[in-house]
Amino acid sequence: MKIAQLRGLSLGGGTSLSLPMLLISMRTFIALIVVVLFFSITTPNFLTPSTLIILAKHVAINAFMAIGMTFVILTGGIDLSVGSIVGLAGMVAGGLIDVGIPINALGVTIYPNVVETVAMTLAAGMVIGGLNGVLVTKLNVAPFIATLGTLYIARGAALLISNGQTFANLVGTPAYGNTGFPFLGSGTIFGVPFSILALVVMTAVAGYIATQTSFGRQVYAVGGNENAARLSGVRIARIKIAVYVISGLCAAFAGLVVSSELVASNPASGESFELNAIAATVLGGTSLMGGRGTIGGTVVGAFVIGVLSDGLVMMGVNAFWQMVIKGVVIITAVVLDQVQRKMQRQMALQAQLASA
Amino acid sequence: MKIAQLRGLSLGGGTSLSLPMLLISMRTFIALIVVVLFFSITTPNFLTPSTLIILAKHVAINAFMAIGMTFVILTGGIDLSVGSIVGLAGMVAGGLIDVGIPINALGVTIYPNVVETVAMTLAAGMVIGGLNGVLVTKLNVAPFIATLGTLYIARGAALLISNGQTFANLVGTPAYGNTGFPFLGSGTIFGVPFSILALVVMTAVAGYIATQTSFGRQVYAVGGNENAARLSGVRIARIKIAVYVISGLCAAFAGLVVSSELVASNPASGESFELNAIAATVLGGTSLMGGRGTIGGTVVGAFVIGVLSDGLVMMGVNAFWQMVIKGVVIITAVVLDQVQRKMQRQMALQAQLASA
Amino acid sequence: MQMQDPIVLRARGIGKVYPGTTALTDADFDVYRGAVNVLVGENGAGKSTLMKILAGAERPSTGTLDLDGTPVSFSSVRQAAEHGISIIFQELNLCPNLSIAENLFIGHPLGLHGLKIDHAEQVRRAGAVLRRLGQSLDPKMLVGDLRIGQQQIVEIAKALVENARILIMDEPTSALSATEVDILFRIVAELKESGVAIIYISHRLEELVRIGDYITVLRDGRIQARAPKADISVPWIIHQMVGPLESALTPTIHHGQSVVLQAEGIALIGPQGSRVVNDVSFTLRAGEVVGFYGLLGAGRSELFECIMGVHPTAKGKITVAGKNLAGLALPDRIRQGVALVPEDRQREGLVQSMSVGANLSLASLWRLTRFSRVSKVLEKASVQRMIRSLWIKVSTPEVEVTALSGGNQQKVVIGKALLTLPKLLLLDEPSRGIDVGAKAEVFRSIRRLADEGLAIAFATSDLKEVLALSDRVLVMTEGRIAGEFTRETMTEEALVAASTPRSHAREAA
Amino acid sequence: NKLIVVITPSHDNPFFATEADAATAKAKALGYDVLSLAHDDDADKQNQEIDTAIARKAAAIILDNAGADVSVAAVAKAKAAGIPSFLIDREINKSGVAVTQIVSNNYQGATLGGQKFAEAMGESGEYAELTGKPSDTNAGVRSKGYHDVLDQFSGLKMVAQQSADWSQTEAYSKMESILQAQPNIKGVIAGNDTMAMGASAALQAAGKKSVIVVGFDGSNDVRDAIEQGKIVATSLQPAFEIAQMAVAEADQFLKTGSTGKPEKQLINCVLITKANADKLNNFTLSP
Ligand SMILES: Nc1ncnc2c1ncn2[C@@H]1O[C@H](COP(=O)(O)OP(=O)(O)OP(=O)(O)O)[C@@H](O)[C@H]1O
Ligand SMILES: Nc1ncnc2c1ncn2[C@@H]1O[C@H](COP(=O)(O)OP(=O)(O)OP(=O)(O)O)[C@@H](O)[C@H]1O
Ligand SMILES: [Mg+2]
Ligand SMILES: [Mg+2]
Repeated sequence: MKIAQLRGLSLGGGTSLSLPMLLISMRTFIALIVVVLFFSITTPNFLTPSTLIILAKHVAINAFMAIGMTFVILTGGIDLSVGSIVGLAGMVAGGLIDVGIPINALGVTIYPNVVETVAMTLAAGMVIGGLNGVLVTKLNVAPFIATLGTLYIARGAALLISNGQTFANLVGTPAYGNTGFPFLGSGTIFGVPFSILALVVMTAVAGYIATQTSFGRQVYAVGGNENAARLSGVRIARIKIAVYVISGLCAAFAGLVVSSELVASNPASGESFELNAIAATVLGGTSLMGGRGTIGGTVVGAFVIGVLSDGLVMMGVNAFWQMVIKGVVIITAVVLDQVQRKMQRQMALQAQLASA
Repeated sequence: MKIAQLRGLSLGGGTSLSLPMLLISMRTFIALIVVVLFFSITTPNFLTPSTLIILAKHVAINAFMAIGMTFVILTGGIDLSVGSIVGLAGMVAGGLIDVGIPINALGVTIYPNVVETVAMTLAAGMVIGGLNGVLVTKLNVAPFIATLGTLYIARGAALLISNGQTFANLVGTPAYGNTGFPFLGSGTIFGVPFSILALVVMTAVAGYIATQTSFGRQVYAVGGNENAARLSGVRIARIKIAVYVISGLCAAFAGLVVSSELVASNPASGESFELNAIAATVLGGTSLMGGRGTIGGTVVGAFVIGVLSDGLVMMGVNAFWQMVIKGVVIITAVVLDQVQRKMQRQMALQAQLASA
Repeated sequence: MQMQDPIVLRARGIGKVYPGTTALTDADFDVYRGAVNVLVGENGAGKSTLMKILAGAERPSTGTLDLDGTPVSFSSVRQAAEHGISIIFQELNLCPNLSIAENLFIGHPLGLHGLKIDHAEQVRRAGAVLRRLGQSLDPKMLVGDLRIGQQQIVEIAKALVENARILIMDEPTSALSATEVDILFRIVAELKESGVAIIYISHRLEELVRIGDYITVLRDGRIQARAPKADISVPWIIHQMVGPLESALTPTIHHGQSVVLQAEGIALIGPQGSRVVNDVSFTLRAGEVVGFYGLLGAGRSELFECIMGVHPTAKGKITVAGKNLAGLALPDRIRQGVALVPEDRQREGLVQSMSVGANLSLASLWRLTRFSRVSKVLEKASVQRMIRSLWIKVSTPEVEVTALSGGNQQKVVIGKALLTLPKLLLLDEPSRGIDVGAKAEVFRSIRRLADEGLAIAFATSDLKEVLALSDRVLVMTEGRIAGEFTRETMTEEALVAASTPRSHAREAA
Repeated sequence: NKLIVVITPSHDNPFFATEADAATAKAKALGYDVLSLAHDDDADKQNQEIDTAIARKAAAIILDNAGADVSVAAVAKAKAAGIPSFLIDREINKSGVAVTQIVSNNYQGATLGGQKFAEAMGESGEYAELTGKPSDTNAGVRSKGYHDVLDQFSGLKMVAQQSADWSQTEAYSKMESILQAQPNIKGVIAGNDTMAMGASAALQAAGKKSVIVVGFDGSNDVRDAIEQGKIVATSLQPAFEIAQMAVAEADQFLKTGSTGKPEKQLINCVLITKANADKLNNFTLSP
């Protein structure tokens, strides 16, 4: 069922069902299966439902960011600020729960309930994303630089919120009506962890947006040829601002889940998460040049990275080797992708030649 | 004298002397002067020769990497691995000095002298750079991903060399003839620190390469339009591999200077240095799209970042605010650049219109 | 009922300055309803600029637009489209990663408020408009997989689906075959019938007199002349554009000089597996100008690219001036005296971020380098010489190449090839988007170079051009050489007959 | 006024924030100007900050350094420039460069934590260890302290050892993965409190509330967790006290030319358990 779904979602690339595209996204999927098989054999307890659930939970956090990142990269941009937004979101949520909003004039403090807290936190992420978008479009700053700037700004802001302190024990106070925050990270619905359900829903929604809505197709158009898109009447600025807002939103959501799992929020959390999100997106077949890629592919990419790092931890591989292996796998996956694409093309040519 | 030199070097853009280009690179320079003036007034002891020398030494390390990065970015690539190469280079040099090269078969250990150590370390940096280049050209991996992979690989390798330990006290042993390593970081020639002289020399050489040689011209062409460059007989792969090798070389040199200053090498050193190098390059007016930029501009950009961070440290600004300010400055500098460029263009058009 | 104003759009006093250039000065332009309004002028005269202003892609520096009697100003193409103005740009503007259907509707996708695109309906309508243009393309094909001529058709289709009241066509036929041009003209006639105002730009003057109703001539950014078609003729247009013209070229015929190029059995498999170049053999002699005529997709570009060394997988033996090129990469072939002027100057010809001078010298840096330093003296001399000999309109060589008009940019690409001092010059559609004056200059240069002993091959889809310039014509069809004609045997009819593709079945039989 | 420069690792860890605040407060009380800087455990940045101290002509430097070996040259440079350094929390691998090195005895603290851990485990069972950033000296020292105690008990078996880079988030996800491979673990011993907090959160989420967790540092967060029974113990490094001692000795040194104390001063850690947790606040144990 999941395979079918991923296939369905990976048909974005601008065309409907085309065989090579299908094979390519299936290939990442095959790589995933190989990695899973490898760990199943080498590592005790790897292929158990509970391990896979934990794995999916770990993947989810990276996948949330990677899904947002996919939209940005599809337009040909990049978002380096997502890791910092994770940290900032945690601090916003933690602050709202532990400290509330003090209204000095009245001498009272307002404690928003969890739904409001979540909404405000997501809004904060969207504001940073919007800032990125405005910088990129209205002020014409290269995405790499604009989001590098907000990487520092958001991280600084996260640290300043609590002056570097951790907000601990985010369970809320029944008297203030703000309990329930840990649900995002450790709650379950019908036995399935909330964050996994959230991943499924987010994948489906994002996949729908990318392939079925006019916004989604315009995202691809902007990435494919911005000038052409503009001259075809696509409102470039609007589309670009939107993708950064989506990315900020997704990153803030990831930050909420991280804080909720830890039942605490640390301003340093999320450091260098952006690299994992970008890696997942690219492993999933999205081109950094923009215009090509799918949400389904990105989620598969996130799984490859997640399976790898969890599997290595479970095998007890030394941290230094883990780093080397991660680098090698990122490169190999992309190289294989290139090589197989080429081979496929050549095989097709051979076949055609033979039949001619 | 320095201004004149920077002007001379900043005329790269593929063309000789053109007024707008000159003004733009002068503008970054003016920004630099403003920042320096600000700190001179607010911070005691800022504008003293000794502080400025220290400042230049700090800038030099970032500038070494940024100069190599400029070549890469001019071709439209990016090199995320430079920070890891700094760490790796330090460990290679440290290992050669402290441990030597044990030849197990003979039961002896060879201790290269400092010049050989430096050469081997630079070679190691060039090998990583070459790996980047081959991945990008021969295996067709996007530069961001290829160098993200080598970021992990080189860092993992740096950690594995000593199993995470620091190589201490890199003064060498007179009996082994391998003393003298600290000179790179703290030696002086005619009273000028070696690393500052190295910066001047590297700037001049790199500027010459970029503007005067056929290699430099081809770098700009590849970045400007790779297809057209290929059809004009530019060997794209060769040029691209060369720029990554240069970048690896420059980063390894930065790593040597860092280790030499500390008289010790730590495998974690250089973490996230790549962001500073990229920021300096872009502040200096190099376009991330490739094809536009100058070495002189990059060095000025490195100075802006260096003056800012040193100045803020001297003023005692809180580390969290420093982060925010750094983000704001990076963005503001680029935004101002854009805005002023636009204004300039409009003014020129107005004038033209009036005269017509 | 009130009499309808025959003029739907009035542009008054339009001026446009770009840094360093004044593209338009005080131009007045009237667009008539239900008529083909032709705009003609030399390269760089300002035609495209005026059209971009009408279509909202550029803002005028001065002047006003008046649509149906109300003043309007557009800040985007989208706004202009909302007023019923659409445009086919001179340079292709398509998203290669999207399908034909998606490209046609990307600005205004069909479906429920953008929440659910009706892909099926888009494909259906795209198919319909493609059929109307005489194409059997699958609307689900990616635009990036199409040839440039097919892309131009998509570009036209895109403008047609918008149902505009004013349709601007900026050189829509530059990559189209004669049949395709005929179909386009039939559609233009239909649109005219239904009251659409058409603005038409082309350098093919026969086309203009064939379909134009009102002719406007632009010269150096100013309106030079205006007239209804009935009152004028081709010589009048040329006169208004460039002033009196020198006598046409009369090719001198060359025989029996030394062989420069010997090509045997060149073959190339295209990305889609077909034999794009299929066992092509021919020779070129010094001083000879050989035209390669054929329809779109006949494989001429790929043949030239094989000779240049662009495709490492190409088969066959190529000898230039007695030297076997086997195993030589493109840069080495340049040094052996092969030079190519590619078809698409934006994508393959120019480095947009560099100056005119740097572009000109780019392919000959190896000649201009002394001790790995580019000699400023040598470079400047070469560049100046080329600017003079090709009459490139530029104040100094330091100007960025993008600031030139299309035709002058094309001359830069040709100049770049000539600076490599080639023995063999391959020109792929050298006159694409070049005005009469520039064309004559380029052709004169080609003849002169041939007289100096170069062997020249040029590809073109323009019959007149191939007849005027060639000593010999090779006609290509479906990757093969389908016929060879000398000056004695080359006639329009013969060339057209040879270039018509035979069906695959008959070929196999 | 004379200037004292306080350099510590990043203040996003409450331990170092406390250290910096304590030193700053004490120095201000003694009439000094203070410049408080953070080096984020980056030796190069620390080196540049010491340059800054030299440029600002500081009277003294209070330093919690970025590495026992990589900091030697920087401290020596300060000394050469006539600025005395007073090291806190962590030592450097060279004597005679700093005036004093007042360090918490990481090894002793780790043995305390190890003993408490062994005791709580009932001297038998499987356990996991989360170590700090591998390139950091203290990560090794603490791990060694733990093992010198734990390896003596044949019943105790370490089934997983992973670095979580001192980070709460990483400790959480590594803990979750370790739990999958090793579902029988009875205890987790962590190289610092943030990792202990992360591990504890993962254990709580997995419903393994009886797993024994031991940390290191003595932060308020862990104090609260100890009081709630989620964490068993931590070793308090008296950061506040050490920082203030260093400033007092610096003051003494600047006024008299001598501190009257030996260079190396080891301050022992104190084990914090449920018994004394209520007396802990901001790395200070009230009597
Ligand atoms: N973006 C631009 N920047 C600077 N100058 C420009 C720009 N676009 C056009 N120009 C200049 O404006 C003038 C008119 O150019 P335009 O493209 O309108 O000519 P055209 O009549 O369409 O020529 P062609 O037949 O070659 O297409 C030229 O001199 C050209 O150099
Ligand atoms: N990028 C491409 N992808 C797939 N097929 C291509 C591509 N480019 C060319 N072809 C195929 O190669 C064949 C020859 O095309 P080509 O453009 O060389 O023809 P041509 O004779 O040069 O025509 P033109 O007049 O357009 O220059 C066509 O059948 C076309 O389908
Ligand atoms: Mg034009
Ligand atoms: Mg062609």
